[in-house]
Amino acid sequence: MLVEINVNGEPKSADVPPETTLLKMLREDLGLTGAKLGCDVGDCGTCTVIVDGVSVNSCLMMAARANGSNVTTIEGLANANELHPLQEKFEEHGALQCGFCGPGMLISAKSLLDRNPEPTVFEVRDALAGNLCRCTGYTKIIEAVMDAGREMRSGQSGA
Amino acid sequence: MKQRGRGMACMWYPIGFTVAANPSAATVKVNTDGTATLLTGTVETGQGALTVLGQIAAETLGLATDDVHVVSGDTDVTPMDTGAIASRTTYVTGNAIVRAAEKAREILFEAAAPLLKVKPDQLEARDKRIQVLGFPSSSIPIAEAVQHSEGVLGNPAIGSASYNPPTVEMDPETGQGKPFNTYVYATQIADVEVDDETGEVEVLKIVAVHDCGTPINPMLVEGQIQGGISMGVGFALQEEILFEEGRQINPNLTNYIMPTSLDMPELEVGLVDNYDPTGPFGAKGAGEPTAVPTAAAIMNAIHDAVGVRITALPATAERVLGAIIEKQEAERAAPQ
Amino acid sequence: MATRTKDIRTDTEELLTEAKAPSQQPLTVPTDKPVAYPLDLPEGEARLRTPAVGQRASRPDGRLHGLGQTQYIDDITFPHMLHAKILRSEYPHAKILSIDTSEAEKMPGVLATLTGDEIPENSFGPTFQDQPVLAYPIVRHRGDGVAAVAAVTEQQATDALEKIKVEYEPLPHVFDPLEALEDDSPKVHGDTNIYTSKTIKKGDVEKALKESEHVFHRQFRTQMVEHVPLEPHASIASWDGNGRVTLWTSLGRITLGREDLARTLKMPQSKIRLIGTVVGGNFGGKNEITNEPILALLSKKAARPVKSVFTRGDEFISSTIRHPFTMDYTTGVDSDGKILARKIRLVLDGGAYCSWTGTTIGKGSILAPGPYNIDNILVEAFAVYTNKTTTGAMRGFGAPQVCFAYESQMDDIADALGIDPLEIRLRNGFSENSLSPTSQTLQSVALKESLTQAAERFGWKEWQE
Amino acid sequence: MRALDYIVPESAAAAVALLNEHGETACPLAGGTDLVVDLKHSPGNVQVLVDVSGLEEFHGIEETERGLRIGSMVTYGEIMENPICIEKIPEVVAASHTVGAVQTRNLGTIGGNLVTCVPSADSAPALMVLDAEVTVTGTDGDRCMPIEDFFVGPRKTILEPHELLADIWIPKKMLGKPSSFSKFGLRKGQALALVNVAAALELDKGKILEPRIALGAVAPTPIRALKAEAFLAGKKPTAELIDEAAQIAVTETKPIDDFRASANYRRQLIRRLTQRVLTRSLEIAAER
Repeated sequence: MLVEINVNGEPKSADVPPETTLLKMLREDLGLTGAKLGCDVGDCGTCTVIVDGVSVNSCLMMAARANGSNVTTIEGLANANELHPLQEKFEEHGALQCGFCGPGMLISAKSLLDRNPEPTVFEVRDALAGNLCRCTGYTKIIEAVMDAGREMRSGQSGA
Repeated sequence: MKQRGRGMACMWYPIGFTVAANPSAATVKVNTDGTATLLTGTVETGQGALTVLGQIAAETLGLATDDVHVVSGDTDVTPMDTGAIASRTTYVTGNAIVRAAEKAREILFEAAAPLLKVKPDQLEARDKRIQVLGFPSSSIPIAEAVQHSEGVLGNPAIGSASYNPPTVEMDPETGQGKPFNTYVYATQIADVEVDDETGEVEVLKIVAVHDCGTPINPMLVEGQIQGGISMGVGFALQEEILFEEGRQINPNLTNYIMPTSLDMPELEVGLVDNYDPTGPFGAKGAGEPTAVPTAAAIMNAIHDAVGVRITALPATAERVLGAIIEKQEAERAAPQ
Repeated sequence: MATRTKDIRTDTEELLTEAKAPSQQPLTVPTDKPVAYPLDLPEGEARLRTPAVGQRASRPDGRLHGLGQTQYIDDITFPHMLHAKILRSEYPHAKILSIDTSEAEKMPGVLATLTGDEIPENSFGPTFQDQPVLAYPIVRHRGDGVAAVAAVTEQQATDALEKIKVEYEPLPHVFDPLEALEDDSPKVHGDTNIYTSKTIKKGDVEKALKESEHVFHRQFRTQMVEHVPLEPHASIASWDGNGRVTLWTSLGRITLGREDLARTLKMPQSKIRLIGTVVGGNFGGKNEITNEPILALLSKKAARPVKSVFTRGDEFISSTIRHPFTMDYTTGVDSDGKILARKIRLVLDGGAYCSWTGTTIGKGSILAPGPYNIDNILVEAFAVYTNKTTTGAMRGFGAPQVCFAYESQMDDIADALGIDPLEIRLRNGFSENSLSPTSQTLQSVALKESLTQAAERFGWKEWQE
Repeated sequence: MRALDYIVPESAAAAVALLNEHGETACPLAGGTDLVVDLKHSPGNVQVLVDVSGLEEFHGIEETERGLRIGSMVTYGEIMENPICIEKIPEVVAASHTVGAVQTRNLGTIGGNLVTCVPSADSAPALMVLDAEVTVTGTDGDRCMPIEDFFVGPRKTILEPHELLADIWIPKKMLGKPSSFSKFGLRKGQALALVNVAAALELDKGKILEPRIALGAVAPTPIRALKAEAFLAGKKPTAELIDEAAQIAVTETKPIDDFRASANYRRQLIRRLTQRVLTRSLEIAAER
């Protein structure tokens, strides 16, 4: 079946079997391999993308259900000229180690900061609880999200 | 009622394999613009090994980290390495890199010595220059030394070397011997809260102070420690593969309970000031030991909080409550 | 009987029907946006400074992780690439009487199958080569692979697994490591389940225990733990026309991986190339070959690149996990809490195969007395086979297990004698030139510095008051 | 995943007709957080997915004369951010917050959670103490029932194959009632409930009025602790009374032994958690 979605601001479509998940469509049909398959049942969060403003496990969402939606993947965070503040801060803090959880983690963090620009540490922990990480103990990831939030707020007030 | 408790645990841990040879080899090439390429057979598995190894090569050559490009993980291209195992990369591969980079540097010293009118052993590589020891004003850029060596003398600056930690076989009867060349040490202290009605343990904070010799990159060492502690917390409280007739019954991340961001305590990390003369620039290693003392510290904190000694891991809430009830019953049964 | 080699399909009709398979998709990110992102490092970045050592330099791979540009194995595809799946044992211990893959081979999209008897040298392992690539004719735990299928899509491969018929004759099994020590227990390999042991002996432990004012005894046990790398084990195998095979693999040690592959495939090392991509988490679990020889052989049969990514379930049941320890600790001390003797017995549950048990029992035994000056030590350690998941290398090689025991007992002793836990560790702890349990003179020892700094940061003294 | 047909009906009536037409081979798709996992690992004989997640009729949260209506396809994420829910049914919001993680709460719907009907469904006890009712729509039209009657057994509801859960109603008089929810899982993030408990009550001249206690993961379906409720009604609250009520609640449950916990431990949790939600509800009532 034909599925049309708007990915990172660009209209995309693919003719996929009806049983295709959004994750499979993104990775195999649209070549966007940033979102990962880590458990295939919604436990690990490596497949996290934003659909119509909210973060979801793309391994649990059927591609057909996303038809007509706006989807943001990790590939849509930076532009040709600059990194997203979260990407900048994750890099600066050495927040990621093996990096496999990274795309999902960053998308969850973006989704949080989009809704709550000034989160508490607990709110950050709560927002990232669906993204498992085995390397970092989450510490530097949480610091990087807090720091990116500060930077985004100061950027806005300065504008 | 929630009961607070504190517990500590210390540990020691070796670097490299037990007696068995575990060599690494490395090749360092200096380019004519003063940048360099490092070839290593190890693989980046997330710990930041390639960053640290690049820093070691850069330090030996007097360059910045970014000046060294690290090529790894291809048996057609890169030299022998025992691999990302046994907390050995910084120490063993790092020592091989120091030796390889020194060979390349020696070629540059030979080329620069006549230009600076000194002997090669009077030179050092610092701040991207080859300079006379103690006379920074008497120096040439590394790039110039490479160009001269390669373009005029026909001697490209390249070095290959290997390292294997020296050990002594253990006696088969008594185990006496020298199985490792060096060890690291650490202490972790846990602050916990135990709900004595449900047995639930919440780890509030862990202070971890580790020795890794010289931290080549303190930020990455902190990352190792924080990550190791999260594995330790899971080992202590939650994680267990369960079997029924030899079949795993929880082989998934729904029922195999590893820590999420909400389950991790606040962490405070400290590094001991230490220098191991046998390691690259005094460094030892940091990977595995970070996960070693966490469970023990948490069990001691549980004991401090509610007076029960947990003897089998993980200390699930059910197991902790069982121990609390057993203790209460024993106290009741005991003559006053 | 086992399967026969399948003919390579070359007819164009077959190839055309597969034209819509995922393998036809382009390799890299074909977004309309430029894939080149901001390239400069921020001014003052530690990576640009000298001296290099000691800098909090950012990782070159960190930016790529954040951009989603790091290529892990599953992010790589090749034209005509197939997907492999592995059928696992139905029994914890059994003899395979027959494997029939003929129905599976007729399934849509299936291009090759493989069983254990087709593997040139069907054994591997870092210490003993006791582990089969695909079990044949004995399965020793439920994670043992018994057959593999390569098909155009993953689903086709999964569906084909269900058509493989395996006849088993169940054998007696043993799960508990202490039972496995008994003479009359079922044997996993050979005629004893004890496959490696270690002794550390110093001074006279029995005499010193008798002379100790206080003797403490306790048994401690630990559980089986999985590494949980977020990236499951993954590899791709592909051959070229010169008979050379390349493997892209999530293995953490490629040089020795190539040796193992050359051995199992009976091929010269010069004909094998291993490319280690960024590994999405290792922790010891990706330190030996798993499905690489299977993929190499399937790829050879099918004449196509073959990829396999473990499911999360495969990751748990067929990759290695942490050794459970049963630890008996007897420690004699004087009234000041000075340790006079420590006697330790360790039993390691090895699971079905040896894997990295050699290193685990070595480190576990040497470290077991703890970082303390003790003149009289006896450590006896045994590793036993059971019909459970294979235990192998995992962050700490036995050290977290023994540390749990020796540090719990240190607090028991401190508690009984009314000594502060910090104090008893400082009294007994290693310092420069201390002798280890193997009588090695220790250097660059920073144990007490770590204790005092940690206590200070924590506010230990304030809390004790 | 095996091959499937995927149909997006234009109305609830069309969805019902499709389900009726395909019978047992069709399955309605809501958030998919449970169903898609099942389709990957144990698809059974499902051949047609009927995507009801976007149907207008099943969306919306609104307060009317009858009470508060929550469409079955409302996600947990929507409940958590809805001002009416936050004000009027805070314990349902609290229970929603304990479901999975952000991503699953953004996909998972309250109706889907009830229809999946696992004994540990987090929303069920919180809804049950508020006397929630559900509307079911099918080929024969709509029917309405107390939420307790909706659950039949583990993973089994009263729904016929052609029926769909349309909405959930909380009666007006139960809105803003002093109540509390508590869940005990094996960890803090993404926890599955070993036990979850909700309580609601009021104080009238110092005496407990209309107490409600509901428990999840302790029996084949979420249950009300009716004996404990009857025991509390009309009595002056004391710590001893609350503990006795909690112990009565324990006798009304049938917890299982499994790899997550023993039945005995679950009984200990039921007692403690019931005590805690009752105590907390009383505190809220006393503050009024």
